[in-house]
Amino acid sequence: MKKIEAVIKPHKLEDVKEALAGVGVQGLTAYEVKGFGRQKGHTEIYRGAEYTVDFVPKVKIEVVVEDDLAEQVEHAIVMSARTGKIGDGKVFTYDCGSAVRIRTGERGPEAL
Amino acid sequence: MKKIEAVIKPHKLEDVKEALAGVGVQGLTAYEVKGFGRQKGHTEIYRGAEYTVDFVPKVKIEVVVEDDLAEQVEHAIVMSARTGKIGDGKVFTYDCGSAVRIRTGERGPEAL
Amino acid sequence: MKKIEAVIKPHKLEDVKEALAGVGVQGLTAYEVKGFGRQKGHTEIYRGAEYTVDFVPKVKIEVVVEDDLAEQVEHAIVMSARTGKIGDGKVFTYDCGSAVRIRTGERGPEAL
Amino acid sequence: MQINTGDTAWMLVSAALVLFMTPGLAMFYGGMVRSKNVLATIMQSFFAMGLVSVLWALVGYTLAFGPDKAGLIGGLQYLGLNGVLRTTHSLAPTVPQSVFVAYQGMFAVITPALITGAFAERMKFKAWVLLLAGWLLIVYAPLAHWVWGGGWIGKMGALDFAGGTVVHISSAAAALACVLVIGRRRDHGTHELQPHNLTLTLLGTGILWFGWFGFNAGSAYAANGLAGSAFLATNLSAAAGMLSWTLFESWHRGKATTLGAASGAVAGLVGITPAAGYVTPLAAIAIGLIVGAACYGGILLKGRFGYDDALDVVGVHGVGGTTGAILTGVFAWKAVNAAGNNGVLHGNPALLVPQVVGVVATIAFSFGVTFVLLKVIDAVVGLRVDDEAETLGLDLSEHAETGYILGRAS
Amino acid sequence: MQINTGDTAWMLVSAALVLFMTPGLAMFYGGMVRSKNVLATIMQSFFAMGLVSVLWALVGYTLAFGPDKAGLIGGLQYLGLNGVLRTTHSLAPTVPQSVFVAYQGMFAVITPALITGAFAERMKFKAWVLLLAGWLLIVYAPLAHWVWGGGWIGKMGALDFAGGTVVHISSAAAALACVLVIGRRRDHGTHELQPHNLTLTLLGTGILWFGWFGFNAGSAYAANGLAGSAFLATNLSAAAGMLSWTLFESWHRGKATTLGAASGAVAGLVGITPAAGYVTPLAAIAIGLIVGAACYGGILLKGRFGYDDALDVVGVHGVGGTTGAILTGVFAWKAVNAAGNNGVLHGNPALLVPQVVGVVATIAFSFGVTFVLLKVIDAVVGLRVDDEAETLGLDLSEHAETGYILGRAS
Amino acid sequence: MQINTGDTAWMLVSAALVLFMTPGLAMFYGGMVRSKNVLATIMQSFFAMGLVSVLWALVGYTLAFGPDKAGLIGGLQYLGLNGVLRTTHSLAPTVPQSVFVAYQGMFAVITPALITGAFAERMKFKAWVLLLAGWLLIVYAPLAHWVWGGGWIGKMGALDFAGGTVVHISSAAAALACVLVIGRRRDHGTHELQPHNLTLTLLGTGILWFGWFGFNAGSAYAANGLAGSAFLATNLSAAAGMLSWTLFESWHRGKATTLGAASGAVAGLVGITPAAGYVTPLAAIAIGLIVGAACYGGILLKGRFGYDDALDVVGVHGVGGTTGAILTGVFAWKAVNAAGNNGVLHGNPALLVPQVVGVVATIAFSFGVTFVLLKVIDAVVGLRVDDEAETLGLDLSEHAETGYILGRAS
Ligand SMILES: Nc1ncnc2c1ncn2[C@@H]1O[C@H](COP(=O)(O)OP(=O)(O)O)[C@@H](O)[C@H]1O
Ligand SMILES: Nc1ncnc2c1ncn2[C@@H]1O[C@H](COP(=O)(O)OP(=O)(O)O)[C@@H](O)[C@H]1O
Ligand SMILES: Nc1ncnc2c1ncn2[C@@H]1O[C@H](COP(=O)(O)OP(=O)(O)O)[C@@H](O)[C@H]1O
Repeated sequence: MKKIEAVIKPHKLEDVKEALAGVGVQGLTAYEVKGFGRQKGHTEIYRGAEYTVDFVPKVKIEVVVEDDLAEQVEHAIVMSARTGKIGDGKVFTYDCGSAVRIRTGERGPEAL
Repeated sequence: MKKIEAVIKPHKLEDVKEALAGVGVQGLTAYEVKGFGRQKGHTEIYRGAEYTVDFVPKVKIEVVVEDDLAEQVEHAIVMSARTGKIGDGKVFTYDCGSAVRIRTGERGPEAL
Repeated sequence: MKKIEAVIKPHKLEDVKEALAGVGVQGLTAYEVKGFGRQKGHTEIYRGAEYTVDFVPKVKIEVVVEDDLAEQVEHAIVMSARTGKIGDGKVFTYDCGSAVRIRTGERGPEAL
Repeated sequence: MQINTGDTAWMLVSAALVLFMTPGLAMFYGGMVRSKNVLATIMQSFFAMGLVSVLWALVGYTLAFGPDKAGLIGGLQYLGLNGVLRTTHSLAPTVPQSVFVAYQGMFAVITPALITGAFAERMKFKAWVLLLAGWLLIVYAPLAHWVWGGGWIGKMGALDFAGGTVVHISSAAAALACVLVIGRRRDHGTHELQPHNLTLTLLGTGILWFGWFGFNAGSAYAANGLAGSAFLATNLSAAAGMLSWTLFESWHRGKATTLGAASGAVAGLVGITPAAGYVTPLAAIAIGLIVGAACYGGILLKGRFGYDDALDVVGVHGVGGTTGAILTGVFAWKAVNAAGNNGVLHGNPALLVPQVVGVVATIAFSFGVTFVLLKVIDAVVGLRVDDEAETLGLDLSEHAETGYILGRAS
Repeated sequence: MQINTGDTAWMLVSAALVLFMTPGLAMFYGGMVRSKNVLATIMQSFFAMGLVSVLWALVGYTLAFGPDKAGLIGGLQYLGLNGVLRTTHSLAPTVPQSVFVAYQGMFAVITPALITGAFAERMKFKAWVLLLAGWLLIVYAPLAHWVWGGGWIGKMGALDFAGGTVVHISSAAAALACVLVIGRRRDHGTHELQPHNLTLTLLGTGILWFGWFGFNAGSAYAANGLAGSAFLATNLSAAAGMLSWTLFESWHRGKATTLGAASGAVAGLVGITPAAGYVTPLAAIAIGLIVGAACYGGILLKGRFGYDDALDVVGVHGVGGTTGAILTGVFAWKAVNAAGNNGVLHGNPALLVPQVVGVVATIAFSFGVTFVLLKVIDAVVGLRVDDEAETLGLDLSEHAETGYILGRAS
Repeated sequence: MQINTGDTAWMLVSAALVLFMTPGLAMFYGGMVRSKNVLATIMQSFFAMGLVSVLWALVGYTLAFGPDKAGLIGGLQYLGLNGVLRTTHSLAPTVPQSVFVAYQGMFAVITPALITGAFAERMKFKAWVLLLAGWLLIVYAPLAHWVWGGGWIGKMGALDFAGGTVVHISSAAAALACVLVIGRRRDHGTHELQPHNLTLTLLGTGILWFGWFGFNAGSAYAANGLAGSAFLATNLSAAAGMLSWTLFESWHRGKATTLGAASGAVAGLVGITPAAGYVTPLAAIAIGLIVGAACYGGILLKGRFGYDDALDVVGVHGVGGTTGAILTGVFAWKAVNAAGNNGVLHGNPALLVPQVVGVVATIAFSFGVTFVLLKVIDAVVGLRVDDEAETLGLDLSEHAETGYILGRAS
């Protein structure tokens, strides 16, 4: 199995979720993160002083899938998360050794 | 070493932590995530309108252990996190190439 | 490519970010987590009762880099996150199979 | 007449209470938007406390309450509050005019602030500042004059105890114009735009309810039985509004929500505003029940039209204010307030005429002028932030601030 | 007697202040539960503002303050608030009866709301609505009559200036019944049930303290020296309660907590409630110190019994109310209030008799009736949500809402 | 003179309003620190409500308002509030002295609480408790006596309507001493120390503005035209301060921030405090505009000096209080208040002399005594928490509590 992790713009989560459902993904996990990268952060102003905030809000999603599906998933994320502006984020792929569904104890692709 | 990641029901974190301590795990990392899966989300109501919320609150835990311990850890999580109802979550296992304890610089299983 | 994950003291995030920039890292992702480990938690008091809180606030950072850079990155994190007190955290390294930049579709080290 | 210390004490307090409603409204609205817009939303109300207070002193007050000119506008006698310190105003003959000025000024502050719920999460701050100033002087001050200051609506015999037309209907009509001109939020229809912090909204509701006693019972301009009856009516209508809304909601959706309870209470408060000093306690309960139901229906209609009145200014203040104004014509009773009139239920259906005329005139006037104002402002500075700013959130894009930083990494 | 505008102004404000206490209580309680129950907890208090206000007008007021029937209940003269608009009530002869009705109604709102702290995080909303209505009419209205409305406790000579028995002891006894009948939270003993937002609790404390001036000093029914002395006593006892609680806490646990400071202040406010108009400032400080310590002891005892009085209604309102009622019998002084009595310290130990009888009767009556009410409601609709709903949190399961959505993914 | 119920009603309310300002301040300050210090920050203000209230009753009041001794201090006649219940005080001849005591006590509570903004996020709670007690008795009570209680500054002819010197300048001078003695936060200069919850700060601003009507208009000690004019001036200066600050900010940084709007309003409120009862509405607007600009300049200067006055006590209360005191000498007009004086603009530049002397004396006295107090406390218990505690946050290290637990894992 493969684990695909993507860091995306928060506002794109809905779209990505739908795109993934479109390619047959049945489950995923998401959380809010802060990203540092080429997309520079922003300036905030408090009582006349400027504060530089380097981290921008991002959402990270994780989805574990069978090997065959990996490429499609990657592609679906890239397509649905793209705005074309800097900071759109990244998709990373890793090997996943095993998966278990807690409720049933099913293992491997069955568990996904 | 192996990294075991589990997505569980938030309410089960205490139990899982204790079960892991029971099999000799000395450290773990946890955070709140939102899960999308077979367990459907819920409906919220604001001013007469229904909102469908697909994501449900979950907790993710990560624990890196020596290879031998991996199976036991997986088992302990499955057992302690199970309620038998849909949405109990998953346990995934990955390879971990190296570990360092920041405080001492110890490496490998020593660092855990 | 390698993915380096580190669990650090929240207060050290600034320092670590700067140290990583120092070794040429251009992007990273960070989020708040709760850690359980040798550093014991603390006691809170509500209406005369003591509550034991086992989890302590930590920040986790993730950075994917080319293989050559991995060791340097690991070292930079260890050095910049160290206070010498218990609970300084860990650095874990994993293999990363692929990376894509969403904006451009670039793949591999180019995408980082 | 001589200054009465008890009346003055009550009016000082009432003025303070009405001022407090604006931060209350800011919290009420602020909790309902997404977290990335919370500060901008609060700011829209807060800024009214600044800008309107000053404009009111300089010119607004005299336009509204200066000597009547042809039933249309007040004369400039009180320009810059000239001469208010050692006199009284005929509407509140036992309190210093300074207190009357302050009290009325608080109404002028909160009325435009009510509009902001309609265009939440997308309007430029600069555009709002311009609209605020223009609307105060061109819409609010004349309307206040027409109804209370000796103008034609009051003279016609329309009853509006504490601002059903002047405050609620006028702001709702303006809100409708805003919704039409500014358009929907980018994410309207595609994202679930849930309230981000209902504790804030509920706190705001508590403050509004509390402050509304100053708003309505203060409109007696004295600490007397009339104030007492308006106070009681206000509380009962708020309560009945809450019951009514949550009941309908339970039937319709199977749950009574906290936002429903809050919305119903506010609806009840809006509905009783024109009637507070003219009706019995039981009539106040009836008004609350009817208005709660009407407003619940009103917000459901919004979905039909596809409008994006983000925080339901039209559904609550428009529907509630209009229903309340009509019901005033139904339930008003001279036995409660001899200075009022009898309504339909007390044998005088004719009262409905000025009530309806007042409502229609207010809607037409406020909608029309607001529409023109918006078009002008749009041409000059633009009404809406650009898409990127809207996605980023107005807190950062318009004010360079962040609402909540709850993490520990600092 | 003639309406006095100063007294009326003060009573209007006092009524508004007491109303404001209920949202304050909602925030106070809401901050102490887990985030998944914050709205449900707030809602339990807010809904009292709706339901009780209306029931009070329809029938509660006349049961409590209508013409006395055999020392047990008020007659139906004021059913539907018939005739209150142009009269006064003998307890507040210089203010319009409408104001007295409103003021007393606010007490009727907050008293049952106090109970909700006991069964937080597990009760069905529907069950609460039924309990609320039943409790108001069967427990609260008679009790208010017995103590203030001309009933037997008042006639017996028991002193209760602003509601030690009527408000605090009665709600605490009902809370105890709830705790016993409803049982512990699923997670009690297995999870650390920490307060989720103490800023809300502290804000609530501030609002409660502020509003309590209306509660206690308003109970003078006039803007006079008695109101002044009750005001001063209230502030001092709250202050001394805070000092006392945090001091004991520092000895016992090594830290002064903010929740301790808040709890001590509330304890002091509860303790001074029956005494406020009968004691000197120094006695008020003594009462605050004693009550703060007693309540700190009270909440420690809870652990011993294994009860799950979630937010310590018994420990704070029960222990504090009882201690305060007894201490009123100790510190009361005719030199402060000629209409009161002398207590133990001023040569009249006999005052303790009615004080104790009042306390015992209140506890027995409220506990007993509440117990029966709970059993009936349990049989009809069930008191508790099911386990799944309790784990999910009442905000979602009972109200289909979420308290906080602070993330940016929307 | 006889008790006047209207005046008494207003003063009861004013006392309650000023009490409410302290929780308001706690929220205002609490929102500006990092989330790990929110409770500790709130606690510093709350504890003043406890400790100061009691100390005020025991000895503070009589030192401030007891019979004058040589222009320096009050005599001990009112020790333990002996005899205040059935008398009046000459400064408020128509209200019960109990009310005057309570009202003045609320000023004594908030003044030291203002200081806490300077040393936020690093001071030991125990050290604060000692400073609080010492400062109240050694700095505040004498100062209140000098200015209002019959002491030398008042006799000299300095005008300070509601506490420009006594409250704002004195706390700011103490704040400066704290900043110098305690030093900068560990993270000052290395981390971005952003406010963690501006909704709390804005709510606090709303409460402060609301309460300030009691503060300033209550300082008329009656419900009369003077109260009205002070009320109006207060509102206008707050409003103008907001406009002025946000305008300068927009020029300087390109954005109007919500914290800027809040800060400007508070600056305007501070600035009008000494002047409120002596100036026209237009002068109040001028004062707000000037003070808003001056304070904006003041906080910019802080950066230059490298001081860590965390929440800008010096920049807002010091600069604002001083500017306001001087401007009182410019705009005061006998036509507004015959008991006042004429200022520069009304032909009497001489008024500037006592105004300036009052300011300088207050700064010197408060700064000096505070400095010594701090050194003593540092020697006895230490002023600062250790580095680890500072990093962990004061909520946990000093109070064993956590501000927010918003996750679902409980
Ligand atoms: N090397 C990396 N490792 C982990 N996360 C990264 C890395 N580089 C970037 N990111 C994440 O991707 C986000 C977007 O990257 P950025 O460089 O800003 O823009 P782009 O994706 O358009 O190149 C960052 O905010 C960060 O969260
Ligand atoms: N393929 C997946 N990849 C990553 N996380 C998943 C995946 N499938 C499910 N999850 C996570 O597991 C949680 C539980 O899954 P769900 O399908 O709802 O129930 P069950 O675990 O009983 O099969 C989800 O909420 C989600 O967080
Ligand atoms: N085996 C592990 N797997 C994952 N995370 C761990 C593991 N052990 C420790 N951690 C994380 O590292 C943090 C620090 O570990 P701890 O044992 O407290 O101190 P130290 O790093 O000094 O050994 C923990 O709070 C936890 O977040």
